[in-house]
Amino acid sequence: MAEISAKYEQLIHDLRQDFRPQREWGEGRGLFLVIGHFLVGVAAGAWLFGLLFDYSPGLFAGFLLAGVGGIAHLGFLGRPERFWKMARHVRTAWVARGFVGLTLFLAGAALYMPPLVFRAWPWHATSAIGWLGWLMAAAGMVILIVYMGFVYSASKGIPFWTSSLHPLLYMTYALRGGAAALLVAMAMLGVPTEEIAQRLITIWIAITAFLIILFVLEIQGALTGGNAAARRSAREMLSGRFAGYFYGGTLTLGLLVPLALLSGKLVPLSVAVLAAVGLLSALGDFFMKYTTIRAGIYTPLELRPARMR
Amino acid sequence: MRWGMVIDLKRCIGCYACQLACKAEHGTPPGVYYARVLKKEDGEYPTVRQFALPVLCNHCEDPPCVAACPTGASFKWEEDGIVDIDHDLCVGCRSCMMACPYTNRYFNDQPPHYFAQGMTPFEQARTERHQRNVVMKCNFCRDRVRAGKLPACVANCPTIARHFGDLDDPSSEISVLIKERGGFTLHPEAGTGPSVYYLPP
Amino acid sequence: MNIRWDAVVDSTAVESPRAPPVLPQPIVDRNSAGISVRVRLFGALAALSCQQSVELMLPVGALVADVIAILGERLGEIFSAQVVDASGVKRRYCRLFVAGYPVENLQTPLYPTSDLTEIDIILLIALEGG
Amino acid sequence: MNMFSPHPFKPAAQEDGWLPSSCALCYGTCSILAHRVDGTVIKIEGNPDSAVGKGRLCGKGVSGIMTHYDPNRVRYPMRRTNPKKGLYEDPGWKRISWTEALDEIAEVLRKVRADDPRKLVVQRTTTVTASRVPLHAFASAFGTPNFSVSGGGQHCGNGAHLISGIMHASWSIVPDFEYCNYAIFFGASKGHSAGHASCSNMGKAADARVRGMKMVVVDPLCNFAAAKATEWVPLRVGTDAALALGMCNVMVNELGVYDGPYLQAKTNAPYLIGPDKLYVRHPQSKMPLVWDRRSGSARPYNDVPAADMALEGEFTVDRVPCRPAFHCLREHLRKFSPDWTENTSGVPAATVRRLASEFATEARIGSTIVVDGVTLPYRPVAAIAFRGAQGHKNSVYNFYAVDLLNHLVGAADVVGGCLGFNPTSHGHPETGKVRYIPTAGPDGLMVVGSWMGYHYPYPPPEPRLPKNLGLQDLLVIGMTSPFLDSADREEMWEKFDVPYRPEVMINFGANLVMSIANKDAVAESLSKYKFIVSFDLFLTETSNFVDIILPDCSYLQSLDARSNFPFIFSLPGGLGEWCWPIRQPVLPPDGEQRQFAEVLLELADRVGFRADLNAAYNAWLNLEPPYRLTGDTRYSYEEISDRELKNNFGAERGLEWFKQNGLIKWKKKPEEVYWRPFVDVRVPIYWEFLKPIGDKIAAIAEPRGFKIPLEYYDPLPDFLPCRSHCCNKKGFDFYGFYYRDVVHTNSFTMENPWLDEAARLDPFSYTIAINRTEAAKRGFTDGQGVWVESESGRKVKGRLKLTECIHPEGLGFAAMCGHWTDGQPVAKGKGVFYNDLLELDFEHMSPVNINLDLCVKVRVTPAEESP
Repeated sequence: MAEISAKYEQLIHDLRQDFRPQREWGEGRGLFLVIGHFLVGVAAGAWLFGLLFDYSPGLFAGFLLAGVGGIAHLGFLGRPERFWKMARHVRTAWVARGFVGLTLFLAGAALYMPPLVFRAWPWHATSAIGWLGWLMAAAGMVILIVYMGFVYSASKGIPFWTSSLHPLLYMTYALRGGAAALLVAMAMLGVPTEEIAQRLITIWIAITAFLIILFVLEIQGALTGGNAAARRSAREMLSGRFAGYFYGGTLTLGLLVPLALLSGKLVPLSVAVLAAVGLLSALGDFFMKYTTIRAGIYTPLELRPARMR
Repeated sequence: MRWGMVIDLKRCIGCYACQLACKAEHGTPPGVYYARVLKKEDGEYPTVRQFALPVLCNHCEDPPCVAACPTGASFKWEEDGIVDIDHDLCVGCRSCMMACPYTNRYFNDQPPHYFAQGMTPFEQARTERHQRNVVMKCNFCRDRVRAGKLPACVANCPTIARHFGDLDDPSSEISVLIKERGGFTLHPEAGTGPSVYYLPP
Repeated sequence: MNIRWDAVVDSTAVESPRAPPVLPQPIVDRNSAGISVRVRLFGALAALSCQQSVELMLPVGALVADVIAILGERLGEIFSAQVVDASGVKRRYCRLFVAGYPVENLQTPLYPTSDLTEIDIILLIALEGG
Repeated sequence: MNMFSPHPFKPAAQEDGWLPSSCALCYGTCSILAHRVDGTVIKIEGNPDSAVGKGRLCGKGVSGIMTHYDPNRVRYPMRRTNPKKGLYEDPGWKRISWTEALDEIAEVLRKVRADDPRKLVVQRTTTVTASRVPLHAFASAFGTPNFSVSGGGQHCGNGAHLISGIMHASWSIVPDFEYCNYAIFFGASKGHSAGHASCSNMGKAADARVRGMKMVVVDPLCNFAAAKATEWVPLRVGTDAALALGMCNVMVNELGVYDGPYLQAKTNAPYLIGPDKLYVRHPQSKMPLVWDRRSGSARPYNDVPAADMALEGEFTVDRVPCRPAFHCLREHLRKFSPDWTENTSGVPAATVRRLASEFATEARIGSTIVVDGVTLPYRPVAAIAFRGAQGHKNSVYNFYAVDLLNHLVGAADVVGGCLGFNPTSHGHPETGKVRYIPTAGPDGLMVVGSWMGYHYPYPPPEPRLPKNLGLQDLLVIGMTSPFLDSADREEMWEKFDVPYRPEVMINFGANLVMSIANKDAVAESLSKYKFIVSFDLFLTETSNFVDIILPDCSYLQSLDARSNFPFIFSLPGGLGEWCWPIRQPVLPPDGEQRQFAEVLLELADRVGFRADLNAAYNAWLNLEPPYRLTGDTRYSYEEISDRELKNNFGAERGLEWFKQNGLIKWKKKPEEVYWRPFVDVRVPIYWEFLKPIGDKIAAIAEPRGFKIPLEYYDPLPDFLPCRSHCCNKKGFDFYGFYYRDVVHTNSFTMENPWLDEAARLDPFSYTIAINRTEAAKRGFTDGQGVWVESESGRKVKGRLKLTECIHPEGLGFAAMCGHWTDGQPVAKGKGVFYNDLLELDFEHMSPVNINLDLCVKVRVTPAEESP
């Protein structure tokens, strides 16, 4: 009750402002949405790399994370009991597509994975059912990697999110998250081969580099794009309410520390380092998404003075 | 047939009668405003102008909220162009709130009463019926309109600043007003084709 | 045309089809020796006289003013001061009714009637704001 | 639409009806339709049949449901258990029965009436117009002259209503929105916010705007009217007279523009004034003399055709040198040069000249127009003032000066000009009721045809050694008085040997602690009462001083047979319809609520003065046979209402008829709306009567050591500074002032959660408006918490709103907020209690109409933590 009335007070205050921040996604129960989005993204990435490296623990990680992510989503919905209705509008709604993607993915994974573990499973991974599962999961994975950014770029009310780079940004998160997930998995379950680990790290570095470029372009665009609300959002992120998360979480934990660790100068490369890099990178991504979402500010409602004269 | 509204900013004095008539008509819970009034100022002392900007759902030709809604809870009545919400379908994902360039959608997660003591008889009759944890917004008082009445905010406006009619009919009062008085919409760049027009102050 | 203000002063224009009745002519009782009235004092004035109503006998042709004068003698300056001003004009916040009809001008004549003529006098609150 | 349900209190199952009634969220009293479904009111809409609101309501009107259904309403009679009274003393309310309550009250009243009825003070809020007649009747019948409308009049009325009465025979003035082309508003929001006939005027003003009426708004704050104006003229708080007089000077002395024929025929402009500033009178008839240009001699004004009256010239009558009043005015105006005006008001000299010439030109002096087939004078300009302009020590001259603009060009109650609210009514075509027309009083000057009380603005009564606690029988120009509660009241009463003191108060709905000035002065006076009984909807800050609280019915549970009468008060002015709506109960009382009017009748029975009360009702309602109340018959309030309606509209149109039809209306005639040419009365452009009054007051007061500043009683208007203008204390560099908010009425509506919510969404309602640049200079930020401190050290706390829309020296506060009572949890702690900065003594009121000065020089300092 107290929290609810606090939210009401906040709303009244926000409605008086020219630049009204969105608070539904990311605040209070809205945090579940960020977590859900984050986990599902990582899950898809993990599945992808799991397949690429033919590394089944990666698949398991993906399955697990996606499951948890799905539940997190439910925790966010106002009417979770109606979740299945989200499949009704795939024709236009990215959220619906994401829901279908997640469903495909989980269902597919559920068909494909068990035989990999249990010898005595009714069907074999290479059986028709197995293949069907593989296909469904793969399709779901692709959708999950792709859809997320579009959910944001379709949010016309929040200029900060509507840049054309946004979808690409989220795909990159997914891949980076996937790579990170695999690093952790390998650290825990043992590295198949030195060479695989090396390749994974290189990939991680490559993705990270690409991500940095994308992000700089994104922020640059927001700051110079001429949309006051987007500019405001970027400032909130770089020097405003969320600067702490950004510099501390995203930049330091998510980028500098991992790079430092990988440089080998601080500590010799080890399994522990892999794990740390993976976890930190994921953590960084989480804060990145969290701040981006929280920094969302609605387009102000104003009359163009020109139109008034 | 496409219902539309024209708000004459020359007539409007920002008295909040629309916002409150709307609340009375629908018994919307705390924190939900189908209609609102913003106060703005333009210029610097002493050559400054204060003006009021009443806002509500724009019932767009091409509504981003409808496109973004995963369940189809947000939809547009083809016969009259009113953008509406089927609250039985809404899962409360709030994508529509992010999609609306006019920030005129509200998530109803407040208790259905204003007084700490609980619901008044009025609120039992009018507010309790609204579903909780779904998104709410203006639907041009569709029930009133179908019953041949004007939307509550239009019928009540003391300055007669709000006009309601058929945008598809070039001879309708609102079409004529828009043409003759240079009616404009908010955020045309969003390309959503609002059905709510404003006349310059 | 440059209209003359005094030219358009036209009091007949304000006569509405049915003006409200003023003091209606009562059935005059010709062979009556005098006019008997019962004056009832209310509110602040009631406190001045021991009994709320005073009965008077006046000569034919008496005016409302005569009634006030007699009461003035009986009840003293404090009565007159509240009912009429220095120039003998009825104070506005003093309301006076003869046979139920308001009388503003104290020079209004009284008529001999078959029975008592009721005169009500009350002081009203003078002030209001808002 | 089913307009009527036979048993309002026993709703049938599935009952669904619209009942015509009247709003009471402010004194505008618009006509409403209450939508009642199965015994619950689910919507309130305007009544389209009515001329009052025309089917549209303001935000307050549509929100009334929440005031009615507020769970914090008082439901039972309560008695205090804690004998100690104080601002923060908990009365320890204990529920009692009506019998207990009425027994005790009757006992107290019986005693005080036997002792000295004047010791009873009757007080009402101005918010509910329905309270006027029942409480006046009760007080008159009881025999006390001591009546108060709490803050009413003190803040809005003594200047505005007095001068509107003297010059326009009405309570207030508005532009003739239908025809006016150029209106200049001085500290008024008529047609753009709250106030008399506010809702109707909103529509009329909007039409005028679209039609192209130019509107100049002179106001330190640019909101409401100013926001819609074609030009906003910011000025130094409280200097309205300076600008108005500057404009008059330019018009008369620089442009030489004025309406001679109007001044000759409709004002005292031609009256000859002697060296003593008084009329030169005829030796025998004592009639004021004018100079007859035809015969070249001085003759009584009523013997000379207006056209022959001299407006200017030096004459000698019986060796007495004299000049027409207009000549005196013209000379007097010379000192208000545009440069002087600029220095005083801060309005640039060029602007003063431009405004004056625009006003003079737009007036189209001499033109006529045909309305509904009647040829009428046409003066499409109006100068309007209200609270903002007159709420100062210079109250009378501020308003008088503004209205002079109208009279100089003849734009008074003619087509397009400045109109009083319905000063003339010819009555209903069938019954001739309710009929009133201004008449010529002493010296041919206008006496109102209808008024709110019996203290007419003109002629003013003779000053006397005061017997009334409010001292208005000494300071006779004042209508309502602050002396019941002022800090110096005891001193005054002693000075004038007022032989008694207030002991008992009957209060209806007023929250006196917040509604006049600083709470401490009021608390001091309230704590002196031996016994206070109060009819209330809610417990208020004032309740802490009350002995017995009586639970009143809300407007949705009440009856009122005369919602919008007198017509001069809140029936829209200008063309349109006469409209007499009623208020009827659409919901039953809750708990033990009872309508105050019924309770007052029962009290009269218990105390034993029902006959007096019946007589008082007869007088207040002007009941005539056969509808007069007789003897001490115990009529119910319904019966009395029924008689009033039948008395006015015929036997067939009693209460039942009105309950079904809601109202009766008939068309206004141009001769009624634009009555000035048809009624042979004059108004004073030279207030000759003021001087003798001042002298007489001084003659009574000064021997008793009470100094009367006679410069305020001069016949011609002047700019006399407020106390705030004379404060040079370092750091005190803002003029605090308050204004009416569009969603709030007095201190009443903050408890309504919808209105409270709207006010919280508004950037100004609960904040303190300060000029952005001035704030920046002092390092203040938007939303910052600050202390605002008056010269005398009174402090209020609030949040700043930085805006370009306010004069650099101004500090704007909305409404009377800042409640602290637990009886109103929604209102509690919202907004700023501006009145707490106001001093309450003779020093801070107009010495003429005893209107409070509402502006204060203040210092603004940051508050540790934002409130």
